[in-house]
Amino acid sequence: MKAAVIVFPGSNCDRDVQVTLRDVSGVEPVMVWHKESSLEDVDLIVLPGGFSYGDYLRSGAMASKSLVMREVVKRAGAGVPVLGICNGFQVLTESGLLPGVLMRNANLKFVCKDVHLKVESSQSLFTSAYEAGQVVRIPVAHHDGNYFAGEDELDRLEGNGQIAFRYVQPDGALDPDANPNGSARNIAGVYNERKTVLGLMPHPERLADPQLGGTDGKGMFQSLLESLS
Amino acid sequence: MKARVYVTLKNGVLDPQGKAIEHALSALDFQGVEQVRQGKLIELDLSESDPEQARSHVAAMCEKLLANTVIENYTIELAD
Amino acid sequence: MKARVYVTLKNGVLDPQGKAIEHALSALDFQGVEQVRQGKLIELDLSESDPEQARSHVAAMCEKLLANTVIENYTIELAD
Amino acid sequence: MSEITPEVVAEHGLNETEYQRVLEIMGREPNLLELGIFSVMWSEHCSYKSSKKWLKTLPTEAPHVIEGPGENAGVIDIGEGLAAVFKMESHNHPSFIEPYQGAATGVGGILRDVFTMGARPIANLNALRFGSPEHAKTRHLVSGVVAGIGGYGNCVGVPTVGGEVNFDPSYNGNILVNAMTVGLAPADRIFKAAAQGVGNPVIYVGSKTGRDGIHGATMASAEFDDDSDEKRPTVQVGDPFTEKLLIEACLELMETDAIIGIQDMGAAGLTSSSFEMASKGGMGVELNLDQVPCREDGMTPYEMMLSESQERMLMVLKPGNEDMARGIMEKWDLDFAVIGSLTETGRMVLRMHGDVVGDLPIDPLAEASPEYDRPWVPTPAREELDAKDLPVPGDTGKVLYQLMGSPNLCSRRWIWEQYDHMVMADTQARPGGDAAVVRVHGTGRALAISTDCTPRYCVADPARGGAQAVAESWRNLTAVGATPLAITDNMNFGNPERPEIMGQFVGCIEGMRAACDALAYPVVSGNVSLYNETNGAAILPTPAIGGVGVIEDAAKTAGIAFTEEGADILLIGE
Ligand SMILES: Nc1ncnc2c1ncn2[C@@H]1O[C@H](COP(=O)(O)OP(=O)(O)O)[C@@H](O)[C@H]1O
Repeated sequence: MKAAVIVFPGSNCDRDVQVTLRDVSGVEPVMVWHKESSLEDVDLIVLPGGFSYGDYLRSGAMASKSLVMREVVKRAGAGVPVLGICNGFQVLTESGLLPGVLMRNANLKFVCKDVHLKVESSQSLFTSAYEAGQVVRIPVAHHDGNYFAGEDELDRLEGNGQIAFRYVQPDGALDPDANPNGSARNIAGVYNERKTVLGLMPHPERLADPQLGGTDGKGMFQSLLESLS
Repeated sequence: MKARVYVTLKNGVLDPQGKAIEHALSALDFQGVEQVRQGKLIELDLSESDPEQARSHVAAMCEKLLANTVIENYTIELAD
Repeated sequence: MKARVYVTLKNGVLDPQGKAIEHALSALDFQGVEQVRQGKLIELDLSESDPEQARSHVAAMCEKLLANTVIENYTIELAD
Repeated sequence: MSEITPEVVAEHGLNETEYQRVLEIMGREPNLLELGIFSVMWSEHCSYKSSKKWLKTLPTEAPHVIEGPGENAGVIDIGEGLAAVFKMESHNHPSFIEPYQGAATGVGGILRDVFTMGARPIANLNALRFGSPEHAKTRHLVSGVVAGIGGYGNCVGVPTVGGEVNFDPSYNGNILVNAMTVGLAPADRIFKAAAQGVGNPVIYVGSKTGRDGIHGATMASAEFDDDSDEKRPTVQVGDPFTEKLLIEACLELMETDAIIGIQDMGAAGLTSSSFEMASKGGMGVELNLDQVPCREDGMTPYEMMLSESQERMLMVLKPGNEDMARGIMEKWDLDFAVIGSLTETGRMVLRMHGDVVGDLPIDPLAEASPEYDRPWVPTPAREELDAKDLPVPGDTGKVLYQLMGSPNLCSRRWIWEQYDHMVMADTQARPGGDAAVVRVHGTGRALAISTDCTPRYCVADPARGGAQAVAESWRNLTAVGATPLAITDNMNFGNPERPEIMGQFVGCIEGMRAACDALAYPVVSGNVSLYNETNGAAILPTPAIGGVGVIEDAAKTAGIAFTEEGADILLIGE
């Protein structure tokens, strides 16, 4: 599995995801600077976490206009899988590859902690190594993770199975206390219609190594490896 | 020529910042505040001096970057 | 009665957001943008209907919460 | 230029004796720019004039110490060819004025001290003191400071892995915000400040210079216009995004062979950075101020030299590398300017619009900075309390509950959850334990890091309090399985011109020295913050200690959580 990690000015989880991709797939990902206008042939494109352009104006907004994103949008259109983590998710919504927006957290505070997520379906490139309904523990670290979309849009996403993850209690209960940021319907991650593009706020790359206290995040990279090799 | 762009959230879009201000004001004992919405004010100094040109120029910037037209409206005001 | 509060950075205070927007606009090939400053626009719905009262009320909110007067200025506009 | 009256001198914080020395060194009356330069160079902050005598008594050596106090940060050998570079620094006053920006720029400043030396920052910590929780301003200050530390550290992508917070009424009008950064560098590639080589170019990189934080200046001169207040905010605003670019750009440039000396522009900006670089290399320097990238029009030489705008660096390059270096800076969208060159004159000559606007000797100014042996009185010993004489509380369960809920003991989770403490994916022990454990990427090792001080001990008995802070730091590191290696300190005290306060300072140093000696735990960097007083009431003496230790096998560490039912619980020690 050959992956490209896009590096924007202000990306800061680019190395973290590079390490995880390398560890899981054994293949060195290519790191692509945002000013590049072309991309080599890759099986997966990753938009990493961080604060591209300082999160100024709107998080992800300026990065979504960078040169390389034109190519990313084109590839996504051609079916190349794209994974956006945290700031990467914000870039994906700003570029129109995913519906909705990520607003400031409801309590206006940055939040960094482990949360529990329910994997809504195992029928995707990104989640095949998980069980449907499985609860996994993965950290979040963001200021703008409050997922918003109109009620109709949310119904449509649910109807299409485009909700990838929801914030839940450790026992799987779906309640407001499990929601770290005020997201609509506890949504932590969404797919595009074809389920080839995934954006999520939590950082699976941060719990993919037992020495760091957990490996629940590894499943996502293993799923991709199985699906794309 | 100067332009001021006001970017505001569309009706029905969640506004966590406005909500938080509303709460904070009432915690500070300011009464009679019924709703608060927070938007952005972006001031631009332009080399363009023709108002019509400037306006269409700034509108293009809004569409492309300054506002997210899925959730935001913008209005443009020109000065001098 | 509605009030609009404009909160802007004082002269000489660094505006990292404005600076980044300026860069991004020029990267998007928008020319002739000399300076960009970003501020806030806060819209309040007030139950108060007396303009004078409303203004002094909102000014108090600005001093206390809405603006950080160490680095920001504010102006108040009333409507209806 | 305006006249140098006794008032103008006083507004620049120089006393009569000091001004006499200025006249001797200059051989003439200084102009306002030159006076401003003396003023910042001889400020307590830059010259350590009250504390130097005592700081010199701290142990600073050990086989693993690569660089002790004197450079931008301390450097220790941590094995496998790597060095840990670290320092702690205060941003107390600015954080009281504007908590968010004050704390944020404090983090920015300490990060620069570390990456200036060629180290990639891998961990931030902080030591915070606030007034009583009931005090009207405390809530606002706490939330602003915590948000500011997070706002900056989270954005630059360096995890904030630990810290400490205390509340005491003595900090009501003088909060303490001490920030610490730890970085990693190859042990044989440490960058220093010394400028070398006549004719070599002096380079400015980073953000543009604005009228930020210009000291004493507002009142000092009639040439500032009426709205100077409005024009001269004393608060600097941080731009963590630019700092992140600056880190990456500097580290990229440091991989080449182009840099001779490099120094961040911290407090007193261009003045102290250029003086320090020239003085350390025994050089002279000529600066052409027309070349300084400015954010605003019409900036005067005085403003440029004294500005405290953030996210800027000064460097001396080997000749011929300018274009390559410019290319790297431009890739990261940073300003780059050749603003001068080194000379053999031993003087700093400042030019603008073709005129010489300032001309000062470097060494006399740097070396003749005042050093005081301030009078001090020992802190009177307090009566020892015998635990036996205290009443035994009836309901211990209730007491425990009270203790756990008290401001100084309750959980700090609400603070560290606002900090990204996991970015870089090497945080092995997150906040909440005795010390943070951060893996040394690419090795099997880890660093253990903690900040410690118990000010109420220090006020009761400065020497024992100082020793206790060092010992606690040592214990916190050993508790996670690390070998403690060295410390940085941040000495926060009241007005040193008062003998009782100076006595607290001397006492704490004495205790720290004793503990450092006993534990072979040297001090490799530090910072002093004095005059923390409001209306004659000083803060508790607060010598914050930042300790760093190494764990050779990161798989072998211990945490604080009980992990197994039925396991034995042991109590060791006295
Ligand atoms: N300001 C802070 N920032 C980050 N972490 C903090 C802060 N204050 C406390 N912590 C963390 O909370 C835990 C408890 O702190 P403290 O009570 O000071 O520890 P100690 O047991 O050393 O007295 C530590 O792990 C510490 O790193």
